[in-house]
Amino acid sequence: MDIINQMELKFLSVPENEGFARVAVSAFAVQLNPTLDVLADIKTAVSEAVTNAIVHGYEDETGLIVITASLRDDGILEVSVADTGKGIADISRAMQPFFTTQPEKERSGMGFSVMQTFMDRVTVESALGRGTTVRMQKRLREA
Amino acid sequence: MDIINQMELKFLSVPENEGFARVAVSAFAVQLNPTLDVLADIKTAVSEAVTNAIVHGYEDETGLIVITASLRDDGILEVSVADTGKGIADISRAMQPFFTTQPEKERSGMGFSVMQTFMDRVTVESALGRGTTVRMQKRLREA
Amino acid sequence: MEHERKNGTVTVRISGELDHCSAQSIRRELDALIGEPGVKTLVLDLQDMTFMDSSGIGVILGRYRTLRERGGGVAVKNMNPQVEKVFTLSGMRQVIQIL
Amino acid sequence: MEHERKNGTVTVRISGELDHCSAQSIRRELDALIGEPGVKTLVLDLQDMTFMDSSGIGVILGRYRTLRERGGGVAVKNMNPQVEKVFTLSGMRQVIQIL
Ligand SMILES: Nc1ncnc2c1ncn2[C@@H]1O[C@H](COP(=O)(O)OP(=O)(O)O)[C@@H](O)[C@H]1O
Ligand SMILES: Nc1ncnc2c1ncn2[C@@H]1O[C@H](COP(=O)(O)OP(=O)(O)O)[C@@H](O)[C@H]1O
Repeated sequence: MDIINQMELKFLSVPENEGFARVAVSAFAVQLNPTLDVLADIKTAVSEAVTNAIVHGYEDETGLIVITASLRDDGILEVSVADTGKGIADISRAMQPFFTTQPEKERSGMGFSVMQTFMDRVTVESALGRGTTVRMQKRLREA
Repeated sequence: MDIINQMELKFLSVPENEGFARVAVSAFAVQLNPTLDVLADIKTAVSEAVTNAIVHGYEDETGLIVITASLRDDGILEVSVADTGKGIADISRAMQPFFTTQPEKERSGMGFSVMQTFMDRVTVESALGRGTTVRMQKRLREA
Repeated sequence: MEHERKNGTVTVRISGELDHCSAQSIRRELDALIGEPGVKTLVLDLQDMTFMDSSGIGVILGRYRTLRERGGGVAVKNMNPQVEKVFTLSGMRQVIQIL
Repeated sequence: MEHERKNGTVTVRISGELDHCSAQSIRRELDALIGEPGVKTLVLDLQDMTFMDSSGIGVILGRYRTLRERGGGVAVKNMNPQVEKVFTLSGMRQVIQIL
């Protein structure tokens, strides 16, 4: 299994970059000719991960978000979204549907559930005070 | 004059990334609400600079291309496209309309002319064996 | 946002993308509309909404809670497949009517 | 690529984006079409071409050179404003007819 294309995208954690980030990842993924539904799934999952970095990772500060994406020759897209913000204390609790630490801001607690439903695989690595990295995979076409 | 948003994009110098790169920069610029014509100009100029890095900078090798983009609070977009490829011996000659070192590959020699016409400002920095950086500016809206 | 009022029902057409970035202004506009006296039901026409993530769920559920207290509710119509997927996943079908 | 032949003229509809990445396959298809005996004129219908940079200029001028030697030429039609801007800038109006 080889990587046929790769990119890294760094940007400020401002809400205006949510749209930018999901369009960029989708424009990268499109070269393997996925269906429009698959592209919409990827956009949605990336939007959730980037929003979480902005809203939870950096809260009211501005930090850097780093996205990496690779296309593998077996037709799989790998995407990671990383922040160096406040981190998650209890990852499995955070990933439960409807769990949110910001109900007062009308967060629904469904971000991780959307990522898990829309992508084939989601793993989260996080350390308090050091940040969070979400890694996701999605099959774009049969190998 | 302050920078209100910023991004950096690194990717492999493969032709499939020409479309990706211009869409990414355009998705970044769109947050200042430029006209569709202005966005088309930016896409075209970025496409020229990225193609040059692939075709001339790295020729038949694969290297890294780095794009940076900033939005300034006076309504100006700054974009740079950099490679660490073979560099340009004579920049002012390279920028002349119709000058190309690859006529056999049907390059038109109009890449720099397109960048200069479509953007408000273009500067080129290059060193033989070390690479080339093209910096461009475009006004997205009145300050 | 285009909107139309008929008796106690306001129908609002949301266009574009509903993410965390756009949520705040959309929330404000919706709250102004349902804040008018006598409004009990909010109908969201999502025909021209091209994208929605879970931030949209928060916005819809928030308006639902407000209107529920007045004995009203929220309904949606004309969702595209992507929006419907997020909607269904969040269990919103149990409280939000689809027209 | 959709195309149509009438006497010595082939009309080809190019859709999508014409950049350095797509240039090679478009060049190959065009050369196959103008390689047929008796073809003198190539008409490019750019109605569905959404993007073109200077790599497209190279492709068009290359076909022009081939056909020029046979006493023919190239014409284009239905350019969108972005494509027309690149076209005009390159001085192509002097050799390529716009229909
Ligand atoms: N990047 C992150 N940094 C810190 N905390 C996070 C991050 N992503 C998620 N979390 C935590 O996980 C919780 C659940 O996330 P999620 O399922 O996306 O729901 P929501 O964003 O609506 O709260 C968040 O409320 C937050 O406490
Ligand atoms: N990134 C680069 N690295 C090395 N050489 C370059 C680079 N960009 C441009 N050049 C040189 O400048 C010349 C003119 O470039 P340009 O005007 O874009 O026309 P074209 O790409 O059609 O040749 C090229 O033929 C090449 O010799």
